Amino acid sequence: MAKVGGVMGIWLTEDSILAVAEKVKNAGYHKFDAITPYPVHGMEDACGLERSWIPWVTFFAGLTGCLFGLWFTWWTSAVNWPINVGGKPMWSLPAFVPVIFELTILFAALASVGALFAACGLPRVDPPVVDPDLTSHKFGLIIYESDSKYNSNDIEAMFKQSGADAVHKVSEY
Amino acid sequence: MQTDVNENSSTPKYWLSLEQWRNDEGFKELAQREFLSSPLAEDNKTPAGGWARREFLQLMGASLALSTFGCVRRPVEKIVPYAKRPKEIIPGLPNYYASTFVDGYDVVGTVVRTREGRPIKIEGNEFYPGSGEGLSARGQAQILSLYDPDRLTGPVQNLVNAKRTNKDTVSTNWVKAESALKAALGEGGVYVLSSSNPSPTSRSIIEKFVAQGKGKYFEFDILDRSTFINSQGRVTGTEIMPSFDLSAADVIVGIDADYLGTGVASTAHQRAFALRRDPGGSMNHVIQFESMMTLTGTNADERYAIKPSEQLAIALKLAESICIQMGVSFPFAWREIYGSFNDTIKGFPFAKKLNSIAEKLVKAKGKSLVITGAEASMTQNQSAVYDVVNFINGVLGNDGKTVKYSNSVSSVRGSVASLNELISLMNQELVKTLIIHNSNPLYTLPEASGFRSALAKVKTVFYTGDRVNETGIGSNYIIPDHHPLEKWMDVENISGVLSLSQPTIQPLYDTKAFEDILLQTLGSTQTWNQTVKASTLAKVGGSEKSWVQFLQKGVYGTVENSPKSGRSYNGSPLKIRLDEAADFELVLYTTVGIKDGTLANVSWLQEFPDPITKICWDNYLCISPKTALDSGLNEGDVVALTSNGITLDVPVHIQPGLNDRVLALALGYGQKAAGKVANDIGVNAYQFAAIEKDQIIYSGMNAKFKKTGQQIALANVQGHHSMEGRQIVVEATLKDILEDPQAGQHKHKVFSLWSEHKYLGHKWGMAVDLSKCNGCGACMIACQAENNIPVVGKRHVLNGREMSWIRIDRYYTGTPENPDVVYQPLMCMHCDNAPCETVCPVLATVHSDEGTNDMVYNRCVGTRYCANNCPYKVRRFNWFNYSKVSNPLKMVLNPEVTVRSRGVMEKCTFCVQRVKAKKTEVKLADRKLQDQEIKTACQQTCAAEALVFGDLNDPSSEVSKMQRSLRSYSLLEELAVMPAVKYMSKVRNVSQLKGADNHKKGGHH
Amino acid sequence: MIKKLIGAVVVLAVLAGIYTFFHLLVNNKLSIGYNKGYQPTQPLPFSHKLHSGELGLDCKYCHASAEVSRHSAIPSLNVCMNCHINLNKESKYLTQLKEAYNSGDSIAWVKVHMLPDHVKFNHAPHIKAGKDCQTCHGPVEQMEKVYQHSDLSMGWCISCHREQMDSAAHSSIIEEVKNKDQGQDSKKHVPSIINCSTCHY
Amino acid sequence: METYRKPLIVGNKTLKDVTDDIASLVETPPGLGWLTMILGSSSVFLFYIIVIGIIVGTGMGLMGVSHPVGWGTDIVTFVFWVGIGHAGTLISAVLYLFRQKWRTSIARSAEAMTVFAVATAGIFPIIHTGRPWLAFWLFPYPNQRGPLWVNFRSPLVWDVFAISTYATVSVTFWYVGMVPDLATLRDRAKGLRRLIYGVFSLGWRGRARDWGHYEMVYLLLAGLSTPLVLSVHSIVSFDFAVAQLPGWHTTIFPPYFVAGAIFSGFAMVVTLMTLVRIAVPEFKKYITIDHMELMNKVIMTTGMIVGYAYGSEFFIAWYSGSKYEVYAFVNRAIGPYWWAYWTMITCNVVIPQIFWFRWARRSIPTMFVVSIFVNIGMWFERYVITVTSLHRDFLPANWGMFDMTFYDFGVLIGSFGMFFTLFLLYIRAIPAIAIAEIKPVLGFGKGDHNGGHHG
Repeated sequence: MAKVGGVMGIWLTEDSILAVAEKVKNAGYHKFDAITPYPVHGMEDACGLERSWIPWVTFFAGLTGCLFGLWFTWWTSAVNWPINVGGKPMWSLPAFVPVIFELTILFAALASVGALFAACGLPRVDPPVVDPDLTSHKFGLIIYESDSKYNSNDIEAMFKQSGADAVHKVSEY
Repeated sequence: MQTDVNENSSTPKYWLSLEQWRNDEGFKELAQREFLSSPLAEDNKTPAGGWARREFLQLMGASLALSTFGCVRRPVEKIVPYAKRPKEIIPGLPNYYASTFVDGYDVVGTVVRTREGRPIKIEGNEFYPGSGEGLSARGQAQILSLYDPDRLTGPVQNLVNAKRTNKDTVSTNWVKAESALKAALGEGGVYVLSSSNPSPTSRSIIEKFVAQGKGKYFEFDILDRSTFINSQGRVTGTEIMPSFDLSAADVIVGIDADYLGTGVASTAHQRAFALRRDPGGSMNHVIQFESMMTLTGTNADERYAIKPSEQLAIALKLAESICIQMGVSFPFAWREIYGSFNDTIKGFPFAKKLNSIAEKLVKAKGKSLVITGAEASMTQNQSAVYDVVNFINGVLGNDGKTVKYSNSVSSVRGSVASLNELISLMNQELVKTLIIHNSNPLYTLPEASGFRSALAKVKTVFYTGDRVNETGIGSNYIIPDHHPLEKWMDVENISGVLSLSQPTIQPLYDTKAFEDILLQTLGSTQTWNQTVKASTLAKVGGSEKSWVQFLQKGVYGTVENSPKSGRSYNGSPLKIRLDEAADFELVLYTTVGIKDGTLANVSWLQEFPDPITKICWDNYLCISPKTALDSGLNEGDVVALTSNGITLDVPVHIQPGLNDRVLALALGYGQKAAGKVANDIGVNAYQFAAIEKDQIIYSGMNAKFKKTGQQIALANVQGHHSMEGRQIVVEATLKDILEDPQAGQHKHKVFSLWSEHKYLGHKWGMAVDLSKCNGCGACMIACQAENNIPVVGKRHVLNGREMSWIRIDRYYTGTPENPDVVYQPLMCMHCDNAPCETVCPVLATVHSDEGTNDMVYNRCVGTRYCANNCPYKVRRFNWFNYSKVSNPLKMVLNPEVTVRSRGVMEKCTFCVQRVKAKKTEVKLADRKLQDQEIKTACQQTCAAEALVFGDLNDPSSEVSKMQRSLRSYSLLEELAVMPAVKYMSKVRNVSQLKGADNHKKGGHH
Repeated sequence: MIKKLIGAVVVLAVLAGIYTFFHLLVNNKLSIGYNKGYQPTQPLPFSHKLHSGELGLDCKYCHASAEVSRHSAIPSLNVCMNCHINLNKESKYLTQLKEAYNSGDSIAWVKVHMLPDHVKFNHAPHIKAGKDCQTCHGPVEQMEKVYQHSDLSMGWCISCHREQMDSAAHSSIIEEVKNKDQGQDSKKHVPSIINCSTCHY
Repeated sequence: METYRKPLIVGNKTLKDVTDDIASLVETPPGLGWLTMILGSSSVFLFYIIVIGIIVGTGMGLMGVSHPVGWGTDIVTFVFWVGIGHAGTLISAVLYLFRQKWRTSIARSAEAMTVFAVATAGIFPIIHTGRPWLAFWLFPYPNQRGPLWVNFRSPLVWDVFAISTYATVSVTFWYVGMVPDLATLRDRAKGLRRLIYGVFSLGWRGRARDWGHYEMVYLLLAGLSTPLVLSVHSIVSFDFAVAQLPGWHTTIFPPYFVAGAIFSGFAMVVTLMTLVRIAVPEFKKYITIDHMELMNKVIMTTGMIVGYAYGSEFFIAWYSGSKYEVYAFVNRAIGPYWWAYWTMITCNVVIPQIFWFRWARRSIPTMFVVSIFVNIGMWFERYVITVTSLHRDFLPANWGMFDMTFYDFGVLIGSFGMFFTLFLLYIRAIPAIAIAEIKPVLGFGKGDHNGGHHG
């Protein structure tokens, strides 16, 4: 992806970052993001983010796993080489349920994590560091230059007056 | 068709390379350490020369060595074809040779199966009168003695000392040994001592030899039967060992007889006996008075635990009341003695029964039989007991009907008298040279007999044994005879019936037929082989054709069947010795497996659990539960046993059904120089025996014991001895069975949740008739021989790790004082709904479309889940690399059966290799498979014909018929595993079952 | 966008690759870790091309026991001598052969077709079923020096046995058997050739 | 649980304090205590490896297992560790779904314990086979044998799928939860450490959208793990329940095993947490006595569930009227292995009852001792089920006994060496408490809005 820079403000409390996010959203900005050391409750609303789409991946992956398990157990023990085991029917479905179940879970779980990586652009080799404490106890908010209303000075001013601890010009984040 | 397998010598390095290949699969030395307890632990030292010359190894060896290691590693393999292939040998196909197994007095016609010139299995010869296809455990095990690693590989000279106790031998050559013998012959005073020699030709040669050497030929058996023959002489005038026809007897009373287990012609007896244990036909009634629990006793309908000193009283009492009932006069000469027993007889717990037993005998006169003669009967008054018993048979008119003197057992020839004569001759130093053949007197004869000291006076002693055993140590030259399977021999066991044993392999080692040596020394031009042929040819009809027929059939002549009129019986005075009652009487007995100890170095027999006690790898002092309680002894406690002034430390085994005053100890153990397997196992009970002028005393000696405080763990293969009221062996009385064939069974309604699989074509199954099975255990060894089942050694047996694919469970019912015994052969049941298959993760055990439960060793990863889930626990696991067998033992392996490696499960396969072989044969011949054409190893060897294998899809097959019988039931039916093996209930010819209460408890499940 | 496309293509390609690999492997088109093509040097350069191909000797003349036994068996030297006793072509190999024969200590040939010991293969029924030696051993009559033609893997055996089970002949037997109660009166018996115990016991 | 408002984390920690406290354990050089512990445990681990080497090289015969007792220490200990491996996922997943905030302080370590316990357990099914080098045959992979697949009817194959799935998923779950913390460490670290943590934190940035997806996936994983964790021990119990052996063939096994697993798992967590609290005093602020008390409550409850299962087993055995079943259970209580049975009852049912008393629930020494007893008891539970059922089954003739050999004890003790070695290494390498998870609940119970309304 092309590198997109912007202006980032740093705040020290959860409440202020929430407030700022609200403010920025209401100010009509769209291309902005908050950076927090931990999931801040209510941040999605504040930034106006829609619900994650990953559950769909999970669902269909799970479905695939289930169907694969069903087909595989059936094909191996009833089609490819049917063998009389303990006088049981070739396709002893009840006995295959555990395997099918486990495959369902496995597919679903791995797919979800895969989706997460895709969604968050992970793994990333050289993540830009604006302030190392952003993963500890500071909160940041960045407005990207790709935003239609982007104007670094206005933004800096806005951040300042909303009590930013610091404001950085960022070449990329 | 003599096996002229020709001599190709191969490159020994080929073998070494193979060994190396086998050795490099990891941690071998650890494995070695693990095996120290196991007879298989020896490293693969190859005996000098010998086996390496056998061409079949060149052919089969590679595949044997490859074992069950998958397609992973591929060493370069060599194939060495024959230079000149003997026409009768086709690589991959077995050849069969008729032979004869001589085991004391149990002589059985056999057929030896060979592969590429290598004997791998012995089976009964169906043409042999009496025993037929049946073969005892010992007969099956004989094959392994051929490959015994401890056999001498050539003649040796012993640097004897004055006492003749020197162990150092130097190997010599035949020239030296024979020249020594020649010199001795010239010198005169040449005597020969051997056990009963059943070969007329051999006897004549020996006689000729000793005549030349101005000596004498003595025959003597340590398990002596001469006193019985003498008694026959006293009572009837003819000194013979009659043969008994059990199939003709409706009532059999045994007084310390073991005609099924270890007695004369026991294999034949088992067959005849089983014929009369079929509730369908007329079932015999069997009564047994015995002081040690024997195989016979456990199969009796009524069994009374007595002590040896009571035999005579019982015999006389029976004789007396029979005489009264038959209106015959009771011999006057006996009255006084009889009177002296009055109180004893009144004292019997079964005193009242004796009259009714006599009644039963009289009712069945002419079709009854009173029998005795086991070691337990050899008290100081044995001849008196024998006289009375013979007299009773006479009075009952059994003579010529159930007691046959027309076809007497002519192979019983040895006598105590001759032994004593020899000893006295030696003491007078008249014996310059003694040749000891086919016996081990220095081990068997107690010191008190004075044989050793007498032997010290003999100048040169030759010994024909195949190892440096006790006698070997005591002799100057050991000139090893061929193994019976390497040697020509004509055998006349039953007079008028001639059988032959022919070489099945070129002699493995530098041995020589004893008779050949004699002939050579005598300067005869004929070889032993020619002599045998010449002398036998005449008897079998003279022509070359008849000779070939004889070789093919293995038997010539028939058993006299027309009943002879009885001989005249007279009650000659009894010579008896009465001393005051001892508080314990010692009984020395022989076991089915070890018997006199001749095959003691065969590991199969050492690990063969005794049918009654189920203990292997030891002999032990049997004491009654009450005695144990009184003297505070537990199983395995070691006591110091004293009798005849000798004291030995033995562990005790608590034996239900033993008289409280009896101590019993097995003979044949405690050998010091028999070989790696047998050495120092148990104690030598022969030391307690007493050799008298004309009798050996094994029974009734005054004995006492003292607790030593030590403990010896006895390797018992059975965990528990009561059926806990479960329906395992269904028992019923004859009366009940005749009313309701299902008597004693509790049927369960079993159904399946899914549709069963269809079995087109064959569906193999088996039926086991528990009424016929007498528990002798021949099937176990047959299976071991057929299926390459390893021996694991005492330590592992103690851990429950014995490998037997078929085992015989023995349960006691009723009270410990006087229990009934039931036997149940248990092999894989090949269940249609096999629990083992369902749980195997890798499909290593699955069902074939012929209904068998296949076990694929090479697929098995060894989770042991199948064994856990098998309700019958018939699966065995290779805890270590048991299959790593040392040479030459390796040569006994059956190439048709995979040798299992470490870590895989194994079990009974219904001898699938035999099934496959027959099916191929049928296919190649474009014909249809007949019922009973395929026999499993266990079925084939079973003299009682209790096991029957066959096709369940064939309604006319024997097995289908048996399984349809209402008497048959499936074991643990309620589990709905649908076994392909079914049992037929055990029927006793009694009015009331001892274990009856158990079975009531065994009600509904 | 392009990246995504390439990514997708790569993924698909990989998946397809895996599938084909497994397909070939499972259907025995592909053999890994078997001795296929093994061509050891023999103590004497016996030429099947000459004897079988050019001179047209029948395989079973030397490998006689193949028809009756499990082993096709390397011929014993006296079989060679049947001809070579008279055929005295000058050759050091022939002299070696004769020495071996006269001394009686035979020749240690190197085994080419090796089955592990837990596989109980039996030549006789296969010959009886009308299989040519070439079906498994390949064009031996053209081999100067014999090599292993088939991979002799379990899958290889099974695939052929499966064909038999699916063959018309087999189903006709089944029919006959079904009609004639459990096949007891039927001349033929149902071949059970796809069991574990067919080869492993 | 949150009927009373008590702070989950005491000592008014600021966000920075939290980071520093937790990170310090990873960033400061190890103390003497840790060194001695790792030395001890790793030498036991080494011994373990040697013992396994000898067994695999020589044969299963070295161990006590025999005929009829085909399964012994290996399987017993396997089930034991798998059981322990359940508490972690349970705490992190199930309690997460139930919005139990108090889980945050212990979740990370509990999950770590799960992962290591499962790893330890995973060894046993392999080494208990006769030919471990062929154990891979249990996986249905395409092959040239026909192809020959596996028997999907066999509980052992179910095990293979269950255990491997469980291991994979719980590792993933654990790791995903770890990523933000690794990022934190990355940003605090310099040089090589920075590189390493950089790699493992996958370049996490913590943008709002990231957190959105992140929390969603975490929820999904929790949702998936919950049925998974229940299925796994049910399937392990099938190893026994599916067999027809009296004493194994029981429908009660799945719930009974799961309860047992939670029971033993929580006990092990208590053991470890008490140790961690001792080792790192600062953690007392995060893993408070309240946390411990809550866990003790769970232990007592599950302990009673297990006790109930023991009781109902006997009832059903009697009620079934099957003499084999009846015998199997009577034999457990008064047969040759009575001592094992009564050890189990004492440790699992009797001793935990002490937690009825508040002081006991809140006394560190008491709970430590009790948790140890519970672990012993749960090992014996599996011993009783496996050995006493096998040693006397249908046919009395092949009844037998099972005696542990040196090698049995070797693998048993050795497995603990492995487990503790891994756990100690984890303590020093990864934040033992989930930093990013604990921060939101910092103010919890202080009347502040965070989490307040999740009650």
